[in-house]
Amino acid sequence: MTLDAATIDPLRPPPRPERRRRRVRVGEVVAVLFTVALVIASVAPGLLAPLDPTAVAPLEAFRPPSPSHPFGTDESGRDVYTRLVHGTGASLLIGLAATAIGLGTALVLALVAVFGGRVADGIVGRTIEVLFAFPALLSALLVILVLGPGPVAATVAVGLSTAPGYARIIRTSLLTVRASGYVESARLLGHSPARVVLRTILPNALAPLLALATLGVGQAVVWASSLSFLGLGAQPPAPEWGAMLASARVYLTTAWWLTVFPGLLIVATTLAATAIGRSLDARSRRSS
Amino acid sequence: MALLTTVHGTRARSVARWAARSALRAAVVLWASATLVFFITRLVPGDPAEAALGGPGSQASEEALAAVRERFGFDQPLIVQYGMAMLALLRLDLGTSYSLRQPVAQILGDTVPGTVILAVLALLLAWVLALALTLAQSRGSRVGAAVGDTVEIVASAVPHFWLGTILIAVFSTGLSWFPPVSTGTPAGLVLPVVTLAIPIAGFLAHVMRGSLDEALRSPFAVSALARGETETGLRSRHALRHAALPALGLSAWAFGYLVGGAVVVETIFARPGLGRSLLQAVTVRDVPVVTGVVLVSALVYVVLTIVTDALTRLVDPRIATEVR
Amino acid sequence: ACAGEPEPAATGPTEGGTLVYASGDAEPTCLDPHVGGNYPQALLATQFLESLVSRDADGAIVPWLAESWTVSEDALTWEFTLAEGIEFTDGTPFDAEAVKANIEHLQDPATQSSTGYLAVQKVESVEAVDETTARFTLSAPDSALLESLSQPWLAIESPTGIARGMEENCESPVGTGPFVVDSWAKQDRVTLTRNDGYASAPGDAAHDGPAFLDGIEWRFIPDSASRYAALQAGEVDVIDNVQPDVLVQAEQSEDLVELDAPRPGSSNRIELNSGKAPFDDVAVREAFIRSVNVDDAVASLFQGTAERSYSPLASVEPAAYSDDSLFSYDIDEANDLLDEAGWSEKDADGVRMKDGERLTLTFPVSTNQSIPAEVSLFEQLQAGAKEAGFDVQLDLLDLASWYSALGANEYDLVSAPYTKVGPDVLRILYHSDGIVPAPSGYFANHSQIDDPAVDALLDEASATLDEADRAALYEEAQADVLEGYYILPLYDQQNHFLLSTSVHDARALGTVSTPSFAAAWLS
Amino acid sequence: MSARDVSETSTGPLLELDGLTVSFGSGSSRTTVVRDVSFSIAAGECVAIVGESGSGKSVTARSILGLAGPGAIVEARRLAVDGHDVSRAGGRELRRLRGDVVGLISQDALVSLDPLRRVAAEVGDPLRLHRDASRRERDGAVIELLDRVGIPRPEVRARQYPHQLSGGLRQRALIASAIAAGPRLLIADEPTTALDMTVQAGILRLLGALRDEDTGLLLISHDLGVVAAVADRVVVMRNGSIVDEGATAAILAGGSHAYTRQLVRAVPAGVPRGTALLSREPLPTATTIAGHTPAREGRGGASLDREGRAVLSARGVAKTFGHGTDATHAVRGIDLDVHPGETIGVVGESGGGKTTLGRILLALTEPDVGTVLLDGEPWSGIRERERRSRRRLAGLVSQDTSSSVDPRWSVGRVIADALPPRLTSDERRRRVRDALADVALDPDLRTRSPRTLSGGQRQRVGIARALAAEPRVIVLDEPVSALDATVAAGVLDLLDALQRDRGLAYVLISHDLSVVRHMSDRVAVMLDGVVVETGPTEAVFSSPSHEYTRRLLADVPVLPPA
Ligand SMILES: Nc1ncnc2c1ncn2[C@@H]1O[C@H](COP(=O)(O)OP(=O)(O)OP(=O)(O)O)[C@@H](O)[C@H]1O
Ligand SMILES: Nc1ncnc2c1ncn2[C@@H]1O[C@H](COP(=O)(O)OP(=O)(O)OP(=O)(O)O)[C@@H](O)[C@H]1O
Ligand SMILES: [Mg+2]
Ligand SMILES: [Mg+2]
Repeated sequence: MTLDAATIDPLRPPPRPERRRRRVRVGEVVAVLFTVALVIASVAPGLLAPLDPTAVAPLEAFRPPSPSHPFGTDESGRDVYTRLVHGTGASLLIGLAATAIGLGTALVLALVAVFGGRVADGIVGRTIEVLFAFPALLSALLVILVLGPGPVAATVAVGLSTAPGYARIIRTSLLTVRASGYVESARLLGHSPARVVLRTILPNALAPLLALATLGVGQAVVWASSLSFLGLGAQPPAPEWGAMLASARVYLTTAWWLTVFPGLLIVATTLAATAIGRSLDARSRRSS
Repeated sequence: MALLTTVHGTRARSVARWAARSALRAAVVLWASATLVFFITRLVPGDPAEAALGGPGSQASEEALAAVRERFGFDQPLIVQYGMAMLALLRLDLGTSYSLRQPVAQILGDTVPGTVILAVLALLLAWVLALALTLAQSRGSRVGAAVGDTVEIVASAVPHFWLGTILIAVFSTGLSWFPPVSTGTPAGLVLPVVTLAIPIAGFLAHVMRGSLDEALRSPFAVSALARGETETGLRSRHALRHAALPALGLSAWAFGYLVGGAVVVETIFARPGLGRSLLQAVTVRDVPVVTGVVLVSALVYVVLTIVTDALTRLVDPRIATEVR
Repeated sequence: ACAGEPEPAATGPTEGGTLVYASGDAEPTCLDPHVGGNYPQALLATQFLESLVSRDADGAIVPWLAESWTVSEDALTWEFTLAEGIEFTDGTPFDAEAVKANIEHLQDPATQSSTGYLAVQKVESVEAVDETTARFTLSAPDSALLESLSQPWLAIESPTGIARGMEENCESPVGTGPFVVDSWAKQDRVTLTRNDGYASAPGDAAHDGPAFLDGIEWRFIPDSASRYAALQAGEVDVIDNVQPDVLVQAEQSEDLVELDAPRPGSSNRIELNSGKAPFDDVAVREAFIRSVNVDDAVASLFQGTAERSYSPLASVEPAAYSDDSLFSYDIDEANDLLDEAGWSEKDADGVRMKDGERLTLTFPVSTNQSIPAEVSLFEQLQAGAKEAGFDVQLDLLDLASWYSALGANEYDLVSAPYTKVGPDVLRILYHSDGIVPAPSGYFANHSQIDDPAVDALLDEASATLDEADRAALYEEAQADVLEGYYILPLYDQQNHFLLSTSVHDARALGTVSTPSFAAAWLS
Repeated sequence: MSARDVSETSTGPLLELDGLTVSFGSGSSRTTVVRDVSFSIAAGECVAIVGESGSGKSVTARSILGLAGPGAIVEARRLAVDGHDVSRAGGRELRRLRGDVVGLISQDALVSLDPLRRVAAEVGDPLRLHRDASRRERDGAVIELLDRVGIPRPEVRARQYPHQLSGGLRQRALIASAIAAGPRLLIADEPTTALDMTVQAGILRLLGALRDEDTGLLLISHDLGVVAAVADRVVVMRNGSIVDEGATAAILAGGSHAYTRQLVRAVPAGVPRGTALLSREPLPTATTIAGHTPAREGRGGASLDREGRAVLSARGVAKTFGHGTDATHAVRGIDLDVHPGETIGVVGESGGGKTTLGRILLALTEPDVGTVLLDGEPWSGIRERERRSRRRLAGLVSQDTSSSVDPRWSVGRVIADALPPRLTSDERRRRVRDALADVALDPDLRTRSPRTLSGGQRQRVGIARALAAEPRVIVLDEPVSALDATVAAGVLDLLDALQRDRGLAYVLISHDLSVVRHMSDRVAVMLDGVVVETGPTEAVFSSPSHEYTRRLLADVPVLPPA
């Protein structure tokens, strides 16, 4: 009796290959679209909002949302929508730069810890703890003490204060990857340590971080806005979400739209970043 | 592993070793923080002697400046100043505030309790809220998860200053339930604590829900259900502890975040506290106060790390009996 | 509710109760106004310290702790006759020795006085002729002496209290006022209790004798929204530093009364640094002033709560001189002026250029001194000036950085109001002596006006005791300052208080417009 | 035990299953994983389900408890336990059935106990939930239960946490928990995987005893030997459906379906060395490769070239982990020579040091004492830098197929990474294709990500990578224990063929004695870090000299001769 070849071929792929089309989630699509809009707003804000974000019209001040001013006008009669769009770049830059500073510092710390031997690991471990002991806003104030207030100080401060968290995660991730079977396989092939680190360890260890970083961007914007509230953040009249939110707070009872729209935008950005971060995370998880 | 035979001896020994290691770690972190702050504050632009006399707004004379330099040792080499600063710290001498003309220790003594009470209550409330949020979500429901996600992210993305204002508008001005500013009574604590707690609750819930989901999906959950365990029992007896572990690990960090948030909350609710002292000190470059506040917050962090570590060891037997 | 002085209540005053005052000003670091000397200290000191003289609502000097005074022919000797039978709240008698001790305290560098120190610079010595006669000997005539002495920063404290040393005296200065400092919980409140032996109300007071209130809780609530919420919730009875939008809103409220008490001294104005390019050119200064539409900005941001000023001095100063013709908004004129001044090219951003230099103006703003509406106003002016080709760089700075920026002459525009009783503030602000910074870098002549004519007018005014002559001289000096386009006046130094309607008979003193609760009562 | 709430009046079968269909997902992504499955189990009967991985065995079993999984859609004409209709039961009733009437031993035994709770709590839970037993009563019962499942020192174990127990102990604790409330039906899903033979034998005895006490038993196993030992009837599943069913003996004899025969045939037990498992054709004799003398003639490794130089040789290697009282002597003093073209099988108890020995041979672990030579040159005790150029001579194929390849790389890149350096890209591409062809994989797979491959395909990629480096010797650490029998057979055939083709030397580590017997020329039996017995495979298996080897062989469940 001959066997049905298809039935017994041990090389047949699994019954449900994981590569089946993933169901597209509405949330993810919205998040991606929103992000695209953010990118456009950062690169070419004029496309979405042709008006001048700093042009004042004192007699038009405090207009509630209307067709001509969808998000209303602020205390100087400036169009809130236009300012939000034009503020995207600066706000995201703060978020991205802070996250980059945090991640960069963290990466250096973690690499030294993991590949620098026991002593280095101990030192870095303590360094991370010390950085942890300087909570975000405190270290922000400390940086401001040295650099003086302003967006640069705020960005550096927020960035540095996120570093220890990232460093811990990267370190664990590096350790896991270093101990993994595929790194051992690479070593067994006689590859040089540098090649193994660059081609195998880093890409795998950093993948889950991407997801985290997207979350960090939104958080950084929020923190920077707290500094603006304390009078230590961005400089006028450049529109920046955090600064807009902070300065609008004064008019909360008389002009709700001034706070609501920047607030919504920050939250929406964080949500979109989280959604994208999640799905990247899920992808990198699925792959490991 | 050799665990099977030496469990009892290992446990006691590992507790002792843990305690010793924690103490050493705490000392190192404190010393390093002090050193870091010392050198950072030396980077502050401007003449420290002038700052000591109240900054450029004061009209300090040359003689006064010279006297101050002499007194604080600003004319000594940096390393000598560092040595002096560390010796002073060992004597628990934090120096005198430039702007308030008071010993820093006294200022901290006045303000730390308020902030610690605020932060501790906020942390507790955050835990309660996070646990409630976590437990409320129904298992495996995608809509539920999405709603949970949104609530948590929105909660963790609202700036304190904004939340505080909204809470005041609703619960003080609108409903007159709580006073809008601190009154020294428990009622006056409610809004500040809630303001501080909500963002961190969102964050903790986010972390907890992730690990709760993982716990509920894990094989031991299936075997618990297969024994006839109820959904509630599964959560309370099994999954919750797993969910709490990572959040517990984050609590020391969260406390730091709360102390930072206190800067804003104390300003809004007019509460005396560490945060406001710090903000004030930074605006006038009052280095001794800044140093003091940072050291206190480092100390609090260190203590809390040890506490959460100990709690983690209580909850997670895998760590307590770990052999290295 | 209506603005201005609260209406007198129909029923008579009732005794008792504690008034809660919420201050949005910075918390003083020392309650003794001799030390340093800023407005927050004055606010508090008004409640427990008293000066030799006061000023009434019309700007006339009235007796207070001094019942009368005479001045010698050469204007170098002043003799004050002091009120009798007054004691400081620590039991120390108020007498000429006390006055002498106070002036010496102000002049002692160790006190670190700045406001008071400047005000008594011309006082050479004080002599206690007898118990009730204090004789001041001056080095030069000082027509502003009485005005200076009326200020809370020169209030008379108990010499015994001063002798306790700075640390203790900062915590609880001792005076003769209607209230006594009981305790000071830092960052929270100062508790004041009634001085039951009070009997030294100023000449213009309606009520003499101890206060009706049992005491005052003086709270520090830095956040303006919370402060207003606290007032609405009835947690506090009085708030200061009220924001314009809140004022407008409060007008609708039946439960709130406004007390508008603009501060004396300078008006709120933007000073143009004439000490360096580009504002060393009067045409550029005029162009800047012409290019900004202050009226619209004030209207939109202050919503009718502030009136436009065209004077270097506050409207409460009788000597204030205005000239609105100089400040009309005229962008074409501004452009022409700049073209003529050689700033004719424009770069890609529309900023004017001259010899490769951009027409950039640095404008450091202290977030501690300017309320949000004012910062917004600066932003609007910034936008207006941009039309004319000015690139105004607003720098929001904390106080220390702001002082450093000024000290380093790194500014073209600055706004720094100065509160002082009387027109003599002009000398501090516009005399060329004020350009040279103190060792610490502090100086008051931010416009860096270095005009011998102005100097001469100010010096002469300072030596002229005749009110009319003095006023004429000051008027001329003001005209010079205005016509030189050194400053852009905005409005009076805003000083709005909101009071719950249960507070009666609170008033602002005619000196530095600090509120006094000596006659206030709660219903 | 105590009286049951569930009446014992029902006389029908304990489990009735008719037309069970289970699917997951909804809409277009809906997949049916169990299709129209029907069988029944009577009290005291043991039914086994066999079939390849993913065929729906576990889902079927869990459906009986209403625990098919989140999002599962379960349909059945009848699904009843002890007369209670599960498909219609409400939450409360279902919970009463779970643990009380039906006990479940889940497949992932190592992680099926809550790591944060004490063993006693986990084992005693059914008593708390169904018997209202007090704490004291439970503690007593737990110790009895632990004793019953053969856990030594039950008082100590009860107080410990799961991570303090070895895999075998954990497996037994899980069984104790499943039988705590005395269920009438016990479902055992792969209860003996990851256990060594001795422990496995104990568990099979226990299951047999339960069955004899009238408990119905549903056994799921991929190991036909285990099935033969306890099952009365066997159900063969494939792709979610039952393809064959019958008495154990009949099924093991080949059943009535081609797939059943395929399954039975894949078992290496009794298949002599040099015979392909799947086709049962003799493999060609080894050819001469690159100057290597063929190591053997004929089959069974009768004549080994012992004179030729060993490609790997270990002399007195020992390795201790930890120190003081915590020290583990993983390997203590082992001599071993591996000659070109031969396979050395390494068997022994779990934790006996097999993997450690393999790692020492690969110079991944440095021995504390002793030396290893590769091709006569020093291999241990030198710096990694000096080893690097010769690393490619010794390769590894490990059990964990998915974690040993970079998840971010394509199959092609994984293999190319192992090729000798400095090849032109054309040459490189050609060699990748060849390598895939050598292991009988479609060259089109090179663009795929390894994680989208089946287990068997992945293991072949692992082998292709090991070969691409052109090694002389490969250490195979449990190369097929993660694969189901048919797939494993394919991999074993391939390894055998490649050895013959290229004169490779293998060190084969496995706990599956039939695999070792089928593949090896010589075996080494390890116990506690020492080789207690070594010799030609057939000699050791037919006349073991060491007590431990004899015990090991006695515990192997044997299939009745086909
Ligand atoms: N919760 C679930 N959601 C979606 N698919 C599932 C779920 N549980 C199982 N499956 C799928 O159902 C199929 C059958 O799985 P099952 O676990 O029953 O296989 P099995 O025969 O037990 O295999 P193994 O021998 O590997 O244990 C598999 O394709 C699996 O991917
Ligand atoms: N890195 C290590 N650190 C500490 N102990 C180790 C380490 N590696 C192995 N051991 C210990 O050495 C002993 C031998 O382990 P090894 O993995 O070689 O056993 P094995 O024979 O392969 O077992 P199994 O059949 O379960 O795979 C075990 O007790 C193990 O716990
Ligand atoms: Mg299964
Ligand atoms: Mg092993």
